[in-house]
Order: sequence, then structure tokens, then C-alpha cells
Amino acid sequence: MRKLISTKENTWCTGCGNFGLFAAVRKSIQMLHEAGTPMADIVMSAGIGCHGKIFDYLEISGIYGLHGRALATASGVKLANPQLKVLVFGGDGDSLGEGLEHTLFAAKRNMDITLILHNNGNYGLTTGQASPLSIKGFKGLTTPMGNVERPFTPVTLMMEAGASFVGRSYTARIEHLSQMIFQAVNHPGFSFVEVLQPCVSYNNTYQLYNEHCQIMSEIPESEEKARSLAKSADPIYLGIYHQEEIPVYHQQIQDGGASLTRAQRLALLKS
Amino acid sequence: MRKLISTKENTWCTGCGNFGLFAAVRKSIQMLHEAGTPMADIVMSAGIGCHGKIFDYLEISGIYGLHGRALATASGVKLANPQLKVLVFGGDGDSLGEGLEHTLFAAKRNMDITLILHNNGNYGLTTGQASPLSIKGFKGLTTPMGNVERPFTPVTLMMEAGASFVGRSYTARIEHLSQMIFQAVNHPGFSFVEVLQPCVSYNNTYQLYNEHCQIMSEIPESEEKARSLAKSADPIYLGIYHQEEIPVYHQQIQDGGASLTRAQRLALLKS
Amino acid sequence: MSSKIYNVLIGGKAGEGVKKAAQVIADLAVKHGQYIFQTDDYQSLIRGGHNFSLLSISDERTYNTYAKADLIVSFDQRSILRHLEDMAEGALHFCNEGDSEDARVIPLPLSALMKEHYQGPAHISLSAVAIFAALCGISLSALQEIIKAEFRRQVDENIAYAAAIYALIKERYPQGQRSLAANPDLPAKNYTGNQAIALGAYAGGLDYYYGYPMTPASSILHYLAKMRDTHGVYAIHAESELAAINMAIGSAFAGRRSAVGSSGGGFALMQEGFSLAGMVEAPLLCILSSRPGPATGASTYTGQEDLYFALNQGHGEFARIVASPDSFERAFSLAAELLDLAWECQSPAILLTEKQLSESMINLDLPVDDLHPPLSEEAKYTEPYERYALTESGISPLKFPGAGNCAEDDIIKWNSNEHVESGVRTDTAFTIVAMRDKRNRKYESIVKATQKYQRIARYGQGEKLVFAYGSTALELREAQKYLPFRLVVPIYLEPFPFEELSEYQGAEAIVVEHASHPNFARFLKEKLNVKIKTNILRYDGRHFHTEELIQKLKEAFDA
Amino acid sequence: MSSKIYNVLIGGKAGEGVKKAAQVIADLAVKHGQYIFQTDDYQSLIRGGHNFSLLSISDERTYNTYAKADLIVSFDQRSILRHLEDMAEGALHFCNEGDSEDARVIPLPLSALMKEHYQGPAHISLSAVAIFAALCGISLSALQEIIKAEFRRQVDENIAYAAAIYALIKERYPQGQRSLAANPDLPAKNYTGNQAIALGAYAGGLDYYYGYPMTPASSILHYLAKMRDTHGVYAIHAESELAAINMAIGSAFAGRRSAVGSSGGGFALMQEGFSLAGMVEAPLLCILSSRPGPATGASTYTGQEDLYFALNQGHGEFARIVASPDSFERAFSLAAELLDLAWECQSPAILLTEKQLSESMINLDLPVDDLHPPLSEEAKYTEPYERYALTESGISPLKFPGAGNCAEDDIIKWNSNEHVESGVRTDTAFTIVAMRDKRNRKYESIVKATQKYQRIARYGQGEKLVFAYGSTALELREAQKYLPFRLVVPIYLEPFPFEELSEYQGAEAIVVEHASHPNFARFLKEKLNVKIKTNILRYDGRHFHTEELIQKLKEAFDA
Ligand SMILES: Cc1ncc(C[n+]2csc(CCOP(=O)(O)OP(=O)(O)O)c2C)c(N)n1
Ligand SMILES: Cc1ncc(C[n+]2csc(CCOP(=O)(O)OP(=O)(O)O)c2C)c(N)n1
Ligand code: SF4
Ligand code: SF4
Ligand SMILES: [Mg+2]
Ligand SMILES: [Mg+2]
Repeated sequence: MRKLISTKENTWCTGCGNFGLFAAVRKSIQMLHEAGTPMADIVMSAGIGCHGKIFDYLEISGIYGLHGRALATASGVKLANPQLKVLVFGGDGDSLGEGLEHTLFAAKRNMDITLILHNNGNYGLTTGQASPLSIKGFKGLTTPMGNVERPFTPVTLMMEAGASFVGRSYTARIEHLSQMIFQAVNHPGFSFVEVLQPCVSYNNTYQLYNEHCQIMSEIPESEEKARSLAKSADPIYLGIYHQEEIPVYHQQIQDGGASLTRAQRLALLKS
Repeated sequence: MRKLISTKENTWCTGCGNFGLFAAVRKSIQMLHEAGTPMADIVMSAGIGCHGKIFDYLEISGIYGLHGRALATASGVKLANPQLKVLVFGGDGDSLGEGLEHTLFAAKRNMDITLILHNNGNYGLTTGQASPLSIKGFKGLTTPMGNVERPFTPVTLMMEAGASFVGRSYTARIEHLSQMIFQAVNHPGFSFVEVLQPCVSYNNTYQLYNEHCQIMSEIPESEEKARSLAKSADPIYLGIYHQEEIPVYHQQIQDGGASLTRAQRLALLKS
Repeated sequence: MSSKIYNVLIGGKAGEGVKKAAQVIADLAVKHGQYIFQTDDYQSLIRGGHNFSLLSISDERTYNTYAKADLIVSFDQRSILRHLEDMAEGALHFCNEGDSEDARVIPLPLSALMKEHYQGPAHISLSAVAIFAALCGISLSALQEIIKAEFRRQVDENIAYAAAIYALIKERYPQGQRSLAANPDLPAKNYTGNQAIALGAYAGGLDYYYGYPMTPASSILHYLAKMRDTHGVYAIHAESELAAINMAIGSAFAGRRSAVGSSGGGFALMQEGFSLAGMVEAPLLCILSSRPGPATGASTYTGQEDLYFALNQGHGEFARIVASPDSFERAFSLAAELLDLAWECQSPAILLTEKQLSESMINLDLPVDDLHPPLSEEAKYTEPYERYALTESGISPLKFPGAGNCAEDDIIKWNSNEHVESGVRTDTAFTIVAMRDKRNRKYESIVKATQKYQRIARYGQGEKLVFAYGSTALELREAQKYLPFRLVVPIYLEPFPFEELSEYQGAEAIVVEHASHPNFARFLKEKLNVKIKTNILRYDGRHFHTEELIQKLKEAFDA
Repeated sequence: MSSKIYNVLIGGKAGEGVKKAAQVIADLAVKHGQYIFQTDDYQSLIRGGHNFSLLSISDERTYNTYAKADLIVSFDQRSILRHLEDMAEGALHFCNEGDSEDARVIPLPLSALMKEHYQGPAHISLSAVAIFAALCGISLSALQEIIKAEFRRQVDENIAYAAAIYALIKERYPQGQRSLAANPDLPAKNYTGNQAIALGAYAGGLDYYYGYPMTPASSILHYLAKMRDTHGVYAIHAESELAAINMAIGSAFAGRRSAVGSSGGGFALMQEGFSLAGMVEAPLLCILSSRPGPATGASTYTGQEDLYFALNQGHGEFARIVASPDSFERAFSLAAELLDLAWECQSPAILLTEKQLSESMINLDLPVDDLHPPLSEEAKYTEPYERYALTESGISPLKFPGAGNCAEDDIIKWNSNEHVESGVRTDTAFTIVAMRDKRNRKYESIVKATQKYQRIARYGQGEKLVFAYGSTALELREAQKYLPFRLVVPIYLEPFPFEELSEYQGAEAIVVEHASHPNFARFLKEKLNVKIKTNILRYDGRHFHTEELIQKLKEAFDA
């Protein structure tokens, strides 16, 4: 298998949670490959933000689209070639702010793609503004007197939208995270992985997560249970919250057949 | 009090649920007025769709904005003059499709405005395409072989997003609906009223609703209870699902003071 | 006006089947060897209001409607009043008994007959079809056949009701009003402009169409959605126009031809995505069908106000193709061409049209055999594959992800940030320039690529020179039946076909367009230094009726 | 070059405080009676990479930077290598001991001293400040004072560390490098272009600013956000640019002055809203600060590629104002003016600028007293109030909802659909035309309204004529210190100031712009038939250094 790290200089801050995430993703891709997925069949898309830089560092094909639109782009990729495994790297500003609608609709449709949400609780790349996941009181450049909004809870929001696989992990739990991404990608349908990602420059949550994260021993037995665990601030539960097999979007609308040739099309039009 | 029906010719289809909604809204406005709100302080915004036509028919001030953006527009109105009571008329395509992000953010922020969602389960004005609330299997012009997506559940989605007042009513229960809108507008914070609105042309749900709708006797005692009642298809529960008083957005960021004069501004800049 | 042309107007409330009646009449006329042209005037409402459909029926090809109709059927009082002035000499204007006292209109017992023949909901629209059939020498059996095919609910009641009307008219007008001389080899199928565009794009290889309903572009989405199982094309109603264009770019990345379509408002929302297509070099067809703006505007009407908007889509500098079909045939061929060009040049292309073409209908043989063959794509790769290899043409080889499409270790990276050849982001001054220069070289490549297509059209002879684009050319071609002039139509607007149009450099011309400012005239001035003698502008959302346009042209010619 | 100008370059990794060091040096220089101009070159990353800041310090006003620096401080090896060629004659280039063997650079024991003086994290950026102070005759106490004010963490350690460096430099360069002659009455505060814009808009009555972060516009949002409690202005970070512009229009409806700002990508998303402003006749200020595109492009660099994009924002036809500030003073006054104009004409206005102005910094007296007084708004209503009353000027009286603002029964309806005077929707042909004509009459009203402002600027004397707009004018004004030419700058682009520029009709000129196509030149050709002698284009995202621009101009003049 080829190297998964490109030669592009890495410009994440030293200590950024993205390094752990990156390591876990490489591990999961290796697992996918070892389990039989051709490397050519693994593609990604990414939003714009610190998270999106993984596009330059990770040596797989993909499309680095617009801020907030990575899931829409990825949906188009998947529909056009359902054989591809499509990983999407989104930021919390990106996927739950600018691009919120695409995230909820990908879940609603049960598009067979995987969203890896870099939850760093702020807009990193634009130097630390409050994001849709910033806690109340967060001080950033656009909220110098403190954020007055309440954050979304991504796990329950995505369950509500209809995601058929929902999990949470932490960049400092590389083994747990890589296993989860592996399972998420293999899950047929929309899979969502919230990754707690400390941002050392603007929202250093290492201590918080190190102290409070706790891995669940199993998938919660009910939705209510899952919801209440997801909302718990202490402990912060890591693990799969929800998983079900339901019909996948592209399988319901298409056979995935080959594109007709021009001659075939013209013949059809003349018939 | 002035007449609330304008002279503009009404072009809703005969039998459209919007007539009931319109009647209920007029009643609620009358109640608001009688309870002391000046008519000049009641304003609206509306999306583009059959629902939006209420803008032309209802004789109150407002802004008829873009498809999907009514809540953003309304948020700007409210921030600029917090004394106004702001009613937003949204369609299911409008507020949960094109403009989904604004709807969730208005809830998340607890903006003190009221969203009245005309849930007719399709895009009426553009002649009956599937909407974000269309049931699976719905046949419309964009889903001639049947919709393959699952609908959102607006009540639980809005609870998840953070709405502090969430209710459901039905256009054929004018008394119930008008009471609910009255309460919603009086509620300090974001209030969301899902209105079951039969569309006689593309999604005639009168029989369904008449047979299955049931008014809840009280606000469900817990979130779980509320969620499970909201998801029930038979009976379809009408009533307030959730209500809590939490800090309102505009009060947290501003004193609502008057705009400074130019002279005051220039003096400040020179100081 | 031309005695050959028989003009029909059907008017009534939305929901009464006005448009449907006109379509069925058009079908009947075509079946009886006539050329047809149909246009509908309706508002953004589902029931009520006032809709009317105009239909020109003729032995020769017609391109437009006329203000004065020979046959009018009004389903309600508003229609009667609205269209009293629209009666040509000798016109028959029918209405429901009791709807009018006016001597010029002819009451028929439509309600009475509906009561008699229907138990449940009745179809008033059928009356217009039956009246037409009876007046134009169409047999009862032909009438019944088409009713069976086109009005499938309450078939027996429909047939009985239509027969009663038919008999009544036959009795009152035994001579009929018009005989339809059958023309041989006449195109037998009717298509709207949007259908022609949809099928053209399909012929050009379209696999995925992403849209969000917006008049007057919606029917492309609807039409393609119905073709899924028969033609293997996918039309997807996205959550928004923003989603649509980004999905389409994603599908192009995965190797499938894709397109999006909307009207001005939705197109405005797609601008960032349009710019993305410029940067990642995505082949992408965008269909912009205009209506009067700004904002929501007059949503069911026509206009050409978006010319500069279309030409200047998206932030940043990048090459694009913009072209506008001047006929229904061209709607078909241009959609195919533009999709081919988008892929040949890896650039976004805009098919700019307007409601008047999108939603009007004509009987048409799709010019299927006239399409240029698709390009033989012989990409020259150097190893390792680099998405943005710096080529002389500015066009880099395309490869697609997926086992079977590319080698196991090919890395295919499309990047919205400025990038190096491999597709990885860069901020280096030198590379920014090199990549921009590469992309800018595509301007020349696009010019070359478009040269193999017909980039302008010329119609008619005469001293006077008239310029127009888009469906305005259709209106002018109908006017040419009565007035001689040379009509010159740029089909391609960007790149501008300077070669073909060089002879008009500095020429004096009349420019006709549907906008309140002479935008197209300004464009011609900038490109060709054309001296504008007169601007004929219409901007009330309506098309020109032939009579009016002739009048305006005469005034301009005589000025 | 001019011996008066002292150029400083600080280079290092993002996160090392490069920009901060330059800003503090700028502060010190200003405090010591010098004019400053600062520009930062950085990438879209938070730590690492290579950033550098350029600072021109002079006895007279400076408008641009120079390629060659007199003092360079490199915090890392990459900076040393990148900037070896950027040393002016006699330049001092300092670095950390061990970072370079090159004889041209001067190693200092920075790390050793940091170890000595800091227990925790050290501030390498302080070294540059201390070196500058020591070389430019600034007293140790002045240095300590500014450190106390500007580096508030670890103050004692900072002061000790800076003092050590200061002593070291004083010892090695007892003569210093430069003496800063104090100029009297010099502007004492530093502002970036974005700060000037923010304050100008504030002066113009801005109450609500809605934005979504996007370089290089973000700092307007940040700056205004900090002013909330002191100035009573609200800066709101919306969920997207789409939200921002619709919120802003909502606030205008409610009677408060509002504005939005973004760069090309975010602006693309605001196009539909921009068109809405045109239709509802919302007064709205939009700030577009450009960077190289397309798409995400080169996000932290400068460019002027969005000229036509800005001029053609939004679908449909409607009047708008587009203007671009050519200086920091103008950034302030134009923002105020455009907000006034937007309200006077009830139209959207775009302030078009670019990173070079937005993020560069200068010491400045805000031209607070030069602002035109606000309009006395004397609306003439007829009863009942009609939002879209058909006036001769095209401008209808504005009333705002809310008890206290309007009468209890006033109905104030803003409508994105075409509408009648009361604001209720219409599809009537006649009214569509009447309303369009009303709005079109605003084109003339806007022309008149803009005439009271300075719409063009002329700088310098000479035979040669040079055109530019935006911050490119600053670069050219610095070049004018060395080369005589006439610089003409349209500040207003739409409506175009024909009156003021008529003398240049057909003139021969050189056009300088930051784009890969001569867009501005094309614009001048269309408007004034200017004959372009030479296009000087730069499109690598960088500004012109003065020396380079002089060279290019010389070549053009001699051509
Ligand atoms: C349309 C648009 N708006 C704004 C931006 C500027 N922008 C780039 S990254 C970013 C925020 C990133 O925050 P998040 O998505 O949380 O990513 P992070 O950097 O935290 O990983 C923004 C606003 C953009 N590129 N495009
Ligand atoms: C940006 C944009 N896209 C599309 C449209 C066209 N459009 C008008 S109404 C409508 C759908 C309305 O559906 P819904 O919001 O459910 O309202 P309803 O008619 O059902 O009340 C659409 C897509 C538009 N006006 N603007
Ligand atoms: S700013 Fe935060 S998220 Fe971005 S690279 Fe640095 S630590 Fe990571
Ligand atoms: S289409 Fe449906 S929603 Fe629209 S007016 Fe008719 S019944 Fe009502
Ligand atoms: Mg983030
Ligand atoms: Mg609806």
C-alpha cells in the first residue's frame, strides 16, 4: 500500500488535535484497504478550514470544495460512482454553520457517505471566532463579550435528521477513532462521526476531554438512552450512539448502471 | 381595530388549508391587539410559496423576502427594533429546505420571533414537488416514481435545535390554532408552530388529519414524552409540546437603545 | 395578417385546464398536418386568477403568436372581458351561457351540458377541444381518440360531453371555420423549449441533473425526472440551488456528465459554485432560464434582463462559455454542444434562455442527426498523473477516481484553493501566476473549440439590419413574414464570435430585446461598435405579439 | 531610493508574532514623529509557514512598501533565506545565532537570552522591537512603556528580555542606524483600511453589521464587534453570508442602518439578497474586499479581479452604486458616504476594495470633519402611506414599522415580487412597467446624489497619464515620488463620473491593476474610449513594491 502522507508541508499548529485525527484516518484507510477496498475507490471531500487541510496531507483522491459544501459535493460524487467510499472532512463552522442544510439532508437521505466532523468548537482557520458548537460564553473575535448562543449537540442533531450511524470519538484516542471511522465507512448509509478535536490556539480542550471522556461499553439500548448520554457533559461519552440498516439513497433511485453511449442515446431519441 | 383582510384577490385554491390558517392568524392578531399590542408593532415576513401569499392578504406591515430567507430577514427586523412582534410565515420547502439553516439558527439563538410553518407536505406554488416534509413514496413532479427520502419531524427537529416554544396545530382547528399563535407570539423567545395544512391540489390530507388529529390535554411532562408523542402517526397530537423561558438573543446582546446621532458619533470618534 | 395562420386563444382560471386544452388542440392540429406554436400566459397560482394560452396554427412553420385570435374560448367572465379586444376579424368567441351579454361573444350551454354528462367533477377544458375539432373539420372519432389518450379520468363522461359540444357546433357552423390542409412530412411531436434543452443535454451525455424548482426552469427537472427508468438519466431535486451545483461538480469529478438549471434567483445562489467550477476546472453545464427580476420579480413571465449577470457569473477570473438558443432546434443542439464544450474545455458553460423559449411549444423534429460527434478523448498523461499539468492549451488531462477508471495509486485532486500541478494547495506567487496563465490559455482553446459549431445565425434579406438573441429571434422571424430585414443573431455570446460578425463592425442596426435597458445593444456596441439606430425594448414580462413587433419595426425603419 | 524612507522587514513563522512586532514598531515610530505604512504577507495558517511584515517609516506620508529593507529581523531560517535578496545597501539583517552561516546576516543570541529571561513561553517578537528601538534612538524607557502596554503577559520577563537585546544592540551599534526626526502634528493613531471602513460606516450611522468571517473582510466584523459597548453598534456573526444579507435588509426595513461585508466567495452567496435589496429598495451598504480567486483562491492575498463581478451583482435590472476607496482617508469617508447614498437613494451600494487596503495600516487622522452632513430626511407622504409611491425621482418616501415610527394603521410592505404602490404583489403588465420605470428613474437620482461627493481623484503632474482604482492608487502615489505622471482615479465606478472624466475621452493612458486581464482598462475603454498604451498587470496576489512599479512604469513610458 502506498504512503498516505503527502509531501506537502503540514501547517497545523503543534499539538493540534488534527494530528491525532489524521493518524486515525490513515489507520482506518489502511484497514479498509486490507479488508479489500482498492485504494482507487477511496475518495474524500473537505470543507474550508483547518480541518480541510487534511486534503493536502492525505494522499488519496478527492475534491476540496467550498466552505460548507463538502457534503453536497460528496453526494454528487457518490451518486455518480456508487462504488466509491466517500469520506468527508467537515469543520463545525463548515458543516453545522455555512453548510448545515447539506449535513442534515445527507442524513435525511441516508446518503452512503461518512462525515468526519472536526469539532474544535470554533472557526480555527479564520482565527478563532465562535462556531455553532462553541459553548455559551466563548470569547472569540466575533464574540469578544462572550458567545450568547447555545451550541448544537451534533450527535442528537444528526440522529434527529436521520443519520443511520452516529458516533463520537476523540483525537487523542486514535485507536478508538480509527476503529470508528472504519466502521462508519463500512456502514451502508449515512455515517456521522463527531470527533472532539482540541484546538490549541483558540480552544484548548485537552484537559477537559482527558478528564471527562469515557468510552461507552456498548451502543445505548434505546434512542432516549442514547440522547441522554449524548447530552451528558460529564462524563463525555465516546462510542457509537446509534446504528441501523435502512435503505440507502442511491440504491433507491438508481441501478448504478453505466452511462449510455452517444449512439445509444441518439437511437433512443429517434425511437 | 382596522380590517385585517386586504383587498388583494385571494388566489389560494378553494378548500386550501391556508384559509383556515389565515382566519386563525387574524384572530390571534386581534387577541394580541386586544391584549394591548399596538397594531403598528405587529409585523411579518414571509417566504415564497403559497404560504407566502398571506403577505398580500393580511393587512399588516412586513417584508416579503426571498424563498427560504424569511427567518433571516425577520431576525434582522427584530434586532433592529426589539419592540416589534415578528411573525414569520414559512413553507415546508421554504423553511426546512432552502432555508433550513436559518430556521435552526433562529431556534438555537432563541430569537424572539414566531415561525408559523405551513406544513402542506409539498411545494405547492411550484406545482407539487416533494418537500422536506413529504412522506416516503410521495409522487410529485420531481419524484414521479415516489419520494425515497424520509420526512423530517418538525416538532422534534426544532426542539433539538433549541426552540423554546414548540407546538402543532391544524388549519381546520381555527380556535386551537389561533390560541396557539397568540401564545407563541407572547412567548419570549423563539416560538415554532407547525401547522398541518392540507393542500387540496397536491396533497389533500383533510381526511387523514380529521380522522387522526387529537388535541393533547397538557404539555407533555418530559422531553422524551414530547418526542414520542410528536413522532406518533396515529393519533397525530396537536398542542404545545415544549415551552421554557430562557434568555432571549437580543436581550443578551443589546440594550435596545436608540441610534446615536451623527454628531454624537463624530464626537465619539474624535474623543 | 397572414391568412394562413389560424390563431386560437383559450382563457380561464388556473385549474380549469386552459393550458391542457391548448396542448390537446395543438396535438390535434399537428396530427392533421399543421405547424403549431403555443405560448401560455399564467400567474404564480394554482387555482383562480386568469390564465390564457395562445396557439398559432399554420401550413408553414410559425414562430410566434398574434394578438388577434380567430377562435377564442373563454371559460369565465374575466376571460371574456380581457379578450374582447383580441378578436380578429370574423373571430368566434365562445363562452358559457350567462357569462356575458356582449353581442360579440357566443354563449354555449357549457354548464348545462356538464351537469348533464358528469356526475362528479367536470372538465370544462374539453369544450375548447371539441369546439376546435368541430370548427376545423376534425372527425368525431379523432376527437374521441385524443380525449381517451389525454383525459384519462372519467373517460366515458368526457367522451359524451365532448360529443355533445361537437354536435352543437357542427349544427350551428356546418361550414366550420377553417380547414386544416395536411402538410406532408411535418414534425409530428411537440416539444417545449425546456424539453428540447433536456433532450439535447441528454443527447450530449447528461447523466445527472441537479435542480431545485424555479419557474421557468423547473420543467427541465420534471421532464428529466420522468426519463429515469427509460433513459438512464437521473434528475435530483436537491435541498437548494447551492446543493445542486456542488453536487453537479462532485458528479463531474467522478466522471459523469452533469448539469444544473434555475432562473435568476437560484442562479444567483449558484455563483460561488460557478466560480468553483472555474477553479477546479469542472466541466459543467448550467441552464439559466430568465424571468423578470429583480429578486422574485414576476415569476411566470419572460425577460432578458440577465445578460450581464450571466456573462459575469462568479468571483475571480476564469473562462466560461455563454450561449443562447435562438430556436427550439437550437435549444436541443446547443444543450448538447455546450455539454460537449464544457467537457472538451473543462469549463463551466451557461445556456442562457428565457421563459418565452423554455415554456413555449412547437412541433419539432429534434435535429438528432445534425449533432457534432462527441470528442474522442485521448488524454495524454505523463506519470505520475497530475490533475493540473501545465499544458499549452491550458487543458490538463482528466482522470476519474475509482478502480477501473484510474490506476490504484493515481492521485486525482481537484482543489478550490489555488494549487500546484498535483492539485495540492499553494500560496506561492510564482505558481499562482503559472496556474492562472494555464487557465487563461483556455480562453483561446475555447475560442477554437467553439469554431466548429454554428456560432451565429442569419435570417432573411433586406436593407435594414436587426440584432437580437435568444427567443427574441423567434419573434423577429415571424415578423419577417411581413417585413423584409436582415436578422443577425449571435448564438454564442462568450467567447464572442468576432470572425463571423466582423462584417457588422460599425454597422447601423436596430436591436430588439426584452429588458428595460438596452443591455444587448450595449454589448454589441462594446464588441462590434455597432451604431444603434433604435432600441426596441419590452419589459412587461410579455413577449411581443407579431402585429406589435411589426409596428415597432416599421416605426424604427422609418425613423 | 528615497533616503528619507526607512524600511523594516520582520519575518518568521505564523504564531511568532511577526505582525505584532511590526505593529509595535509602527507604534513606536509614530510616537517618535514618523509616518508609517505597514503591510503583512501571511498565509492561511495559524502556526508555522512563513509570514513577514513590511514597514515603511518616513518623515513624509508613505503609501507603499519597498522591496529592499534597511532593517530585517528574521526569526527563523526560512525567513533568512527568503529575504537575503531583500537587503537594501547598508541593510542590517539580524537572526538567531546558529540559524545561518551567511556573512550577510548578523547572528544575535536570541534563544540564549530568551532562555535566560523567560521561565515559560518566550516572545521572540520582542527582539525585533528592541532591535528597532536601539537602532533608531528610542529610549529604553519608551521601549519599556510600549512593551508594558502591548505585551501584557509575562511583563517582567518581557521587559528584562527586551532590555538585554536593547543593550546588546546599543553596545554593538552605538551610532544606531537611523534617527527619527519628530514631525509635528503627525497623525498619532494607526488604522488599517478595514478599521477606517468600519469607523466610516459607523460615522455614517451604521447600527447593525452582519457578517460571516472571510479574509480579508473579517476584521471589519471583529473591529465593530469590539465597539458594541462603547459605541452602540452591533456586529453579528450570522450563520452564513446568505443570512447576513437578509438580516441586514430586515434591519433596514425596521429603520436602522445596516451593512454586510465579505470577500468574493461570500459575496457570491449574497447575490440573491443583493437583488432583493434592488427590488424592495432597501438601503444597504455592502463591503466587498477582494482576494485572488476563483473559488477559495489565494485567501490571504490581494487582487482586483472582481470589478465586473461587483458591477453586475444580482439578477434582474436595478440601480446600484459601486465605489472604491483609493486611500485610507477615503476608506473612512467613502464608507460614510455610501451609507448616506444608500439611504438617500434607497439602493444597495458596494464599497469595493481589496486586501492591500483592507489589511494594510497607516497612521491617520480620520477625516471626521470633512464628512458631508447627513441628509435632512423630509419625506412627503400622501395618505394612505404607500411604500412604492410612483414619484418622479423614483425614490418613494420611507416609513418604518413600530409604534412611534408610524401611525397605528400605516401599512408598510416591502415586496420581493413585483408590486403595486402599496407593496402588494402584481403581475399586471402595465404595473410591471410602471414600477420598473419608477426604479429606473433612480439611476438619474443616484447620479445627482453622487455629484455632491468627490467622485474622482487626480494626483501629480506630468505628461503621461495613468489610470488606476482602489489601493493601486496608493502604490502609484508612492511611485510618483520618483517619476512624474498624472494619476487619475475614478472613486465612483457606478454611476460613472462622466462629467469629471470627460477630458480624458479618447486619451492615451497606461492602466495599472491587480488582475490577469485588463478588466479596468476594458471598463475605461467602454466608458471613455481611453486608448490603452500599456496594461500593467500583477496577479500573483502580491502588491507592487515601489521599485518594481517604478521599473514597469518607466518601461511603459519609454515604450
Ligand atoms: C463562503 C465562504 N465564507 C467564508 C469563508 C472563510 N472561511 C474559511 S475557513 C472558515 C471557518 C472555518 O471554521 P470551521 O469550519 O470550524 O473549520 P476549522 O478551521 O475550525 O477546522 C471560514 C469562515 C470561506 N472560505 N468561504
Ligand atoms: C431561490 C429560489 N429558488 C426557487 C424558487 C421557486 N419557488 C417558489 S415557491 C417554491 C416552493 C414552495 O414550497 P413551500 O415552501 O413548501 O411553499 P408552499 O407553496 O407549499 O406553501 C419554490 C421552489 C424561488 N422563488 N427562489
Ligand atoms: S488553529 Fe486550532 S484547529 Fe487550526 S491548526 Fe491550530 S490548533 Fe489546529
Ligand atoms: S396548491 Fe395547495 S397550498 Fe397552494 S393554494 Fe392550492 S391547495 Fe393551497
Ligand atoms: Mg472548527
Ligand atoms: Mg409547502
